[in-house]
Amino acid sequence: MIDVFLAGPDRLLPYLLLAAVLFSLGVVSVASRRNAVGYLMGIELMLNAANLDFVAYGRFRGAEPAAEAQVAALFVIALAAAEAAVALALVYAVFRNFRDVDLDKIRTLNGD
Amino acid sequence: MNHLLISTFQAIPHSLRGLFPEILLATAILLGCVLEWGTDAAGKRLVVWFCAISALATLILSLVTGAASDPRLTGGTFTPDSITQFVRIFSLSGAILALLALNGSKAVDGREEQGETALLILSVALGAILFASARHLLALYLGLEFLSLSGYGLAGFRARDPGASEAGLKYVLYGGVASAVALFGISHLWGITGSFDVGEIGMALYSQPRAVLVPLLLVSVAFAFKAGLAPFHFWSPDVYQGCPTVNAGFLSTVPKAAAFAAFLRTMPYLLPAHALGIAPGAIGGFLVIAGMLSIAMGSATALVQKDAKRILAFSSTANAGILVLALSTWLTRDAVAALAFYLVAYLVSNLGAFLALDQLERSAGSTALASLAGSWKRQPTAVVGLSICVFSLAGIPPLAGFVGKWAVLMEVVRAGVENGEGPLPLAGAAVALVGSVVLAAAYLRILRSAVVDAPTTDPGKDDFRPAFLSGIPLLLCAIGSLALGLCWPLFSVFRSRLGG
Amino acid sequence: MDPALLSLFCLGAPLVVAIFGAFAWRRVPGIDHLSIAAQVVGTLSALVLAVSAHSAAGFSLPWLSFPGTGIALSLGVRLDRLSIPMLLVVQGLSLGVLVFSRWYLKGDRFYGRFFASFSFFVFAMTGVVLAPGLLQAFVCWELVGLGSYLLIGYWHDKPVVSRDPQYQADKPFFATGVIESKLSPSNAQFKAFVVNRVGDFGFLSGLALFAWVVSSWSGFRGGDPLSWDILFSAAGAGAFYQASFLGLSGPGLLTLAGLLVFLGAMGKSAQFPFHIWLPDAMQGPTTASAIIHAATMVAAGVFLTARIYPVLTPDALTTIEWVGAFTAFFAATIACVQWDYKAVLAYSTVSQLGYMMLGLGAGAEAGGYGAGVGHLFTHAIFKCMLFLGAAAVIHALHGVQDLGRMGGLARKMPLTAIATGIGTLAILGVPGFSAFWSKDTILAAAHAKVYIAQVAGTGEWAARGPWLLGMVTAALTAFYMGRQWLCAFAGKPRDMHLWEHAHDPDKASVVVILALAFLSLQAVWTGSLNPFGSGSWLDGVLRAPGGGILGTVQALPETVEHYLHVGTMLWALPLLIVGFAAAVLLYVALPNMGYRTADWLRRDPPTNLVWQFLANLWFVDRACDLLFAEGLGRRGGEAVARADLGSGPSLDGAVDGTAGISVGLGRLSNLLQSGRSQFYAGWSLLALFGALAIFFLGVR
Amino acid sequence: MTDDAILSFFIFIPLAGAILSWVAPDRARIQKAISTSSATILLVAATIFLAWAISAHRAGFLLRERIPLDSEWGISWHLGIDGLSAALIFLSALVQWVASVASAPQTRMRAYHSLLQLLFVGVYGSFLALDMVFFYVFWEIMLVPMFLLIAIWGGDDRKRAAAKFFLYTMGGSMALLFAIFLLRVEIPSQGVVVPVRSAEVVEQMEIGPRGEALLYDLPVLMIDSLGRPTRALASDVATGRSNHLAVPVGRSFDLLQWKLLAPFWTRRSVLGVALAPLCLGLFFVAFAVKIPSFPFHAWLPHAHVQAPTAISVVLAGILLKLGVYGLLRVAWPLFPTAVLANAGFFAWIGAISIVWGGFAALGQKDLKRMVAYSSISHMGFCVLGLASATVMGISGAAFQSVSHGLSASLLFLLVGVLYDRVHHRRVDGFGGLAQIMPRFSAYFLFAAMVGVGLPGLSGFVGELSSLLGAWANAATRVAGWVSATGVILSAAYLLWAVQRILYGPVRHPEQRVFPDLTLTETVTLAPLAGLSLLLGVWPGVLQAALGPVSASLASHIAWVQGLR
Repeated sequence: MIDVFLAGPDRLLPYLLLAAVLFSLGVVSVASRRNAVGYLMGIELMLNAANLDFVAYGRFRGAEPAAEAQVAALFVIALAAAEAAVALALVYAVFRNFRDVDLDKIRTLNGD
Repeated sequence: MNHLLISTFQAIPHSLRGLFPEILLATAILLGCVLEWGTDAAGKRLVVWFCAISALATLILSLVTGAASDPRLTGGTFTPDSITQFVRIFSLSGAILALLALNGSKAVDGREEQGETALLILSVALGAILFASARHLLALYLGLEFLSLSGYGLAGFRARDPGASEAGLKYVLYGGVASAVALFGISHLWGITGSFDVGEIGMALYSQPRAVLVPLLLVSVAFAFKAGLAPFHFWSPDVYQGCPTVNAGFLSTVPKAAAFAAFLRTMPYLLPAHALGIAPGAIGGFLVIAGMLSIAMGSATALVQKDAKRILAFSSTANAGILVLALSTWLTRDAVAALAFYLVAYLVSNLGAFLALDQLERSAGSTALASLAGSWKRQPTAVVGLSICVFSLAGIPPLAGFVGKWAVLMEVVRAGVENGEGPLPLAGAAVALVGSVVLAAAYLRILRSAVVDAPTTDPGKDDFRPAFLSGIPLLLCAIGSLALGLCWPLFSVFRSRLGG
Repeated sequence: MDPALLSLFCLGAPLVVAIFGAFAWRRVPGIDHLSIAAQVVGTLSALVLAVSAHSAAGFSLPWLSFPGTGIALSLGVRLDRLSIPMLLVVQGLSLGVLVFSRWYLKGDRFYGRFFASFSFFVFAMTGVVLAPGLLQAFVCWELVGLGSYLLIGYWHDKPVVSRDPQYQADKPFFATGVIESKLSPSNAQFKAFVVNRVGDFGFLSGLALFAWVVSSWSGFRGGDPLSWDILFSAAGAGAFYQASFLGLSGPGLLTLAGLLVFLGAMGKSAQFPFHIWLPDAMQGPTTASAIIHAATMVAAGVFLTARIYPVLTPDALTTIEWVGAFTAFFAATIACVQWDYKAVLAYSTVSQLGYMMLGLGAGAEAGGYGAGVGHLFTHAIFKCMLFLGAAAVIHALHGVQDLGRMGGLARKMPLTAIATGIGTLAILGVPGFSAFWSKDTILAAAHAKVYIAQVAGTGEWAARGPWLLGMVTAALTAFYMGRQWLCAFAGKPRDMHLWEHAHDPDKASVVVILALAFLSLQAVWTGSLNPFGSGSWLDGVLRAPGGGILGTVQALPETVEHYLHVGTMLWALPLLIVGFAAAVLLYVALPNMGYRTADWLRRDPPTNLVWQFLANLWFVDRACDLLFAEGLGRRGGEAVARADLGSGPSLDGAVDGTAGISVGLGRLSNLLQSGRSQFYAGWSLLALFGALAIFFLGVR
Repeated sequence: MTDDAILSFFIFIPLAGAILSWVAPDRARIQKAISTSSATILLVAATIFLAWAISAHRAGFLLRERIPLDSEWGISWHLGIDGLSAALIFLSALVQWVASVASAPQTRMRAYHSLLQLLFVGVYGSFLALDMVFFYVFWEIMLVPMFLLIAIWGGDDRKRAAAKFFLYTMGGSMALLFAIFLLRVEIPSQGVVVPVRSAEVVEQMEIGPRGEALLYDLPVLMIDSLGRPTRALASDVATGRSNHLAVPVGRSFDLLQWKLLAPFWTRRSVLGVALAPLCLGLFFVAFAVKIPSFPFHAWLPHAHVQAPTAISVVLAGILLKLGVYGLLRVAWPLFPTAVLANAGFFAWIGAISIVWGGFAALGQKDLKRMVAYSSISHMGFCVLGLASATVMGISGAAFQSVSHGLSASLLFLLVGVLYDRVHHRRVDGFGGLAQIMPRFSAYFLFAAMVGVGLPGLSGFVGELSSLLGAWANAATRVAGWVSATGVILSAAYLLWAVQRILYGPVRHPEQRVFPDLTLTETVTLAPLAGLSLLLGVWPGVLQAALGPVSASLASHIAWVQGLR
């Protein structure tokens, strides 16, 4: 059935692509940023990519699914906020101990 | 109004019975927060006791209410079936053990942190239950976040301890990525199938396996992260090493159990796909390979660690791998029971090992192998407990770990021979057996320093006296890992409760 | 009284003494009397048996049985015309030696232990003699080994002779070939045991081979497959045609089996190249040598060969004959250049044992069986006596064994001189003395084999070789034995100081020697005073046994027999005279004319190399030491030990290496644990996308 | 089958002893009293059982007890004792007694003695267990105490040695476990009806309430000419009216029922690989590590050299025997065809162990290590005998196990005696001890002669029987011949050591002050020596217990081979 959404004048595909790009950006920044906050931003990007998916899919599935999708999106936003709060708190704690948020410096725990 | 909310509202009165334990637990947590906020350092002890008692009460209550008849209460966001029941009992008893071990533990040298730790432990338990009991993907995600967030806290909120804070940060960063990936998968699943319900997704798996399998894989990342499966295990050694030992023990058992319970819930819905021969190699084989990878990486890496907690961390990865092998058998009746039994055995043995290490840490200063030398002279009883639990982990009869390993691996071999899965499961079993030898070598290094080596520092028994209660959970764990190994009939209980 | 039960006295009496002595030899003084008493009992019962028992008797008790197979290995007693005389010889000589030892070892630090181990030794040997089957033969065979081990190592606390000042002072001026740095009583006992074990490896294999063939034989009806009766009847009934091993079947397989057992006999009877243990064994007390090298241990090999005669194929016999002939010659050549009194006797023993094997190997038709067994008896007696005489001489000279320092002892110890002289004449084979009868029979048998070969027209030269060797050896024997007696007793004393204090042993010992000397007269054996008369009252004993693959042996016609005997005599006597004359010339005449014979021997270039070669024992001992003791034993052992657990490349190391693989993998995957969060995420996501790619490509 | 739990006492007495030692005060005398007395009780019981086995003189089980535990898996607490296990249990009890008398730990006596008794829980269990689960459980139980006993009370390099022992054995156990799984899941859920050897039924039959014949608690069926099964009555079997007997075997871990399945295993294959050779190989690896046979022996020298004397005695006296017992009880009965097909291979393994071990022993400088290698060499005869699968070979292997248990214990005790005096074990560090310690020297020479295989001592009987067996089987004949060189090698290395240590002049004058054997040492040595003399002079007494079992196994093997 998904093909239906891919056909026609107003199509789903671009939204999905956009979301995918967002997600990949998130992935790249997560895997490359040495700054803890930057890392967190990457996570946020990935979450928002998911949200975009939800909304876009909902938009193409009709009214009731759309509502469900928006509920889900709100859900996610809330959870993301909570997560960000905890994460930032921990970043702060780390900063207090290490005077730094550079992930390359915060590696007293490692395999060797 | 969308049907989700409607059905939920309709369902609530019926479902309340099934939800009583969770409600009680949640209330207890809230009350505990108030209490903790209100009292001074001395009163924090009360919070711990309050938490322990309420956990016990919840446990009893859940035993009374038992598994509800209708698994589709609350629109599937919450299914209080036998699996949920198992997770309730599992995580609550884990919580009780951890809470008992809390007073006098090195985790709370500053007394005022006791209360918060206790509350966080309770909320991790609650999160585990929610995570394991959902068959609705959003509820699942909610549970996952609940579990993770309190876990992050438990790992890292001891702000003054650099190790703990680093552990917390690593945990949250890694967990965030995992959950985000999972969510991305969920979004696509919903988009493709138009439903959050695992069952319907399972149905959709026939019609368009390829389109559904990929997001499923993304979702499974969350499980893998929680279960500490390779290659999503990198966080665990650092986190366990960094955070307080008791918390580490708790984090290494309860979330893992929750993750596998969630696996147990989802697997059957994918089962028909396997039965219809759609992509069987893809799912079953993938699981076996994942398991073998975890076993290989976990056991081999454990061999070269210098810190007891790190060894246990990698061993937990290897154990998770064995459990994944159990999943790959497509959950024959015995496989479910075996998996559950293995989890319980792992709870008592692993938590016990961590508790013992916590005791030793107090006189040894750290859990580095070097500093554990001569512990037998300082804390003989704790060392005996440690040995029992570690040998149980190594799968030496007649201890719990042995029965678990026996049950699981026999099901795996059976799958290889009977279910016509081909050579892969047999290879998996072989790898598991070899891995357990390698793992045993790693465990021996812990025992060698704790049981055999002569003390490097002061020969005499040092003046440390553990608080009266703090020894009890360790004792319980040791007894548990002995009893589970000796009482074979116990296994048939698992079989009858979780079978089918 | 039942002869079988009577024979148990011969076994039991010494055993009781041995067991008692093993615990009490330190504390109980009377152990020597006890053992002599036991020996008297043994000898008397043996005598009674010899006189009374005319038919084969015996019994056997199951010792180890294997249910379901019918195999029940058994021990017991077997009395027949071979074992009874041998029993008498063993018991009698043991008695004599014990009596002699009381004088010889008086006041020795281990006095009691000698009698205990001696009794054990006699018990073991008696067991071999009475064995009803191959199993008991092997069992007691090994016990004999233990007994000799204890006797040879009697002075176990002595150092190696290179560090023994006494030995260095007394040793002959001319080096003998022994490796002094390795010669000591304890080394000798070890060497004797291990060398014998090499032979026993063959014995054991042959035993197992026999057991397999017989028990898998269709005619096997249960019982002990190794008992003589079943074994011989099976072999006779062609059991060996039903089995095959290494492509051998029938006679070939039987030959293999026989030769395997003969390997054991070679070990005990010191046949080349197993002879190396015997000269070293001279480290034991001389009286011990008297029993080990005369009547018991070394005789056991010949006895066993005679025992299994019915299963020895012609090929096997030919091999045995050659081995014996060469051993006889080889040892005789060495004996010619020895200056140690006991060493000469040792090599003469080896040589005589070679004679016996040569005789046995000649085959039944040629009368070889009787010849070998007869010489076994006569030799036992006069060799025992010669050793006792040696003991007397050595005791008289305070331990000096160097012929070069003796001479003229006849005047100081006449009785010993007479007895030893009789023994020497006997071993020379002078008419009128026992060996003239037995040794000439051997040579005649060898000659007869040649004759038979000629008649059959096959392998004449193969048969002629041993006969020639035997003849030459006869001359050499005359030379070295004459030389020994002349150097010791005749001529002028070379060392006045020693000579002054020399004296005959005490009465009892002298009686023993003289009695044995008397028994070395030919008349005792043939029963007629005519030395050249054929036949003897022992003929009944010496007739070849029937049964086995022999069936019934038909001896050669009388005329042929007579012709062969006379022919042998006409060859042997001149050779004997030549040899003895050479001895007289070299060691009495020339020295009296002022020549130091041995110097002359050594200085003279042409003979020098020969002398070196012989004096170094043909370099056999050194070669064996180099190859086996040092090479295979020490080096080989160390090599394997290294290969197993060494610091270098070893089995253990290989195992550790495989274990190291997992450690290496651990190190490798531990590199991922760099502690950098972004790397952690990166690795995981990389793996994830890898899995995704596989899915896209893989799932259809 | 009897339900009274007499046999369980063999497991519970040492267990109780272990617990008692753990709670008792940490004083040497008390601890030794506890473990010695528990060993004494067991020794008495074991002697009674052995006497029973000897007098009974039959292949069947004297006593079995079975308590079903898990019907789904088919696990039951199933113990049984026959001639073989009786003999080995007697040996174990004797060695336990000797070990507890001989052991004198300097530290942590509580732990030491309770671990020692815990170890023997595993030993007796493995010798008695007739259920593969419990066989494996007891097999593994031995691991931990042994590891700790070596690692804590051992020599300088003890930790490495202990770890080596642990990992080697555990590796073997994993192979064992895998084979057990494979076999268990191969049994179809509806079970199979397999033919049985009527002789075995006669040997082992029990009579049910209604006079029907039961074999290992399974009903015996008579197959008539039309292939119709009917319940067989004991009388039918006894009269031998029907020789077409069969037994329905269901899913279980029961060892005896698995033995009945031997014809079934030969037919099966898993993923295209024939099941019997595969599992036989896995079993052999597991047991060869314990024996230890040639490629798997590298742990032994380390463990022996590092372990304290009493523990070396236990290790050589008992633990090595478990490997042979495992082959005899588990591997051989289950896969006769595979055994016969690979007889040559196994025989060569034995032969190589004998020669290799012998030469390695010849090259040792350390006395204890020399004895360790001699163990490898001597145990090779067990493998050789078993490989031949003949009555002689099998009973020889069993006999050799017992006799080596005695001789090795003797030698290790004697080495311990020396070590207590000088605290080193270098062969060249002694000389002329015969003048200083005559009684010690007598015992040492005696023990060496047992090892050399001197007739009249127990060592000879085992080697002779194994060799006779090897020669009786065409496949193992040449290997048997090669193995006979063992008699040369053993004489060489043992008597060489004897000569260097006991004889010659005293090399180290300071050793002149050595006391001769103490009372304790004599008490531990004398019974072992006496027993090996008795068994050498009168092997029939032990053969009465071992022979029937071996004969039954041999005919079982031949019968299954005949079915193909």
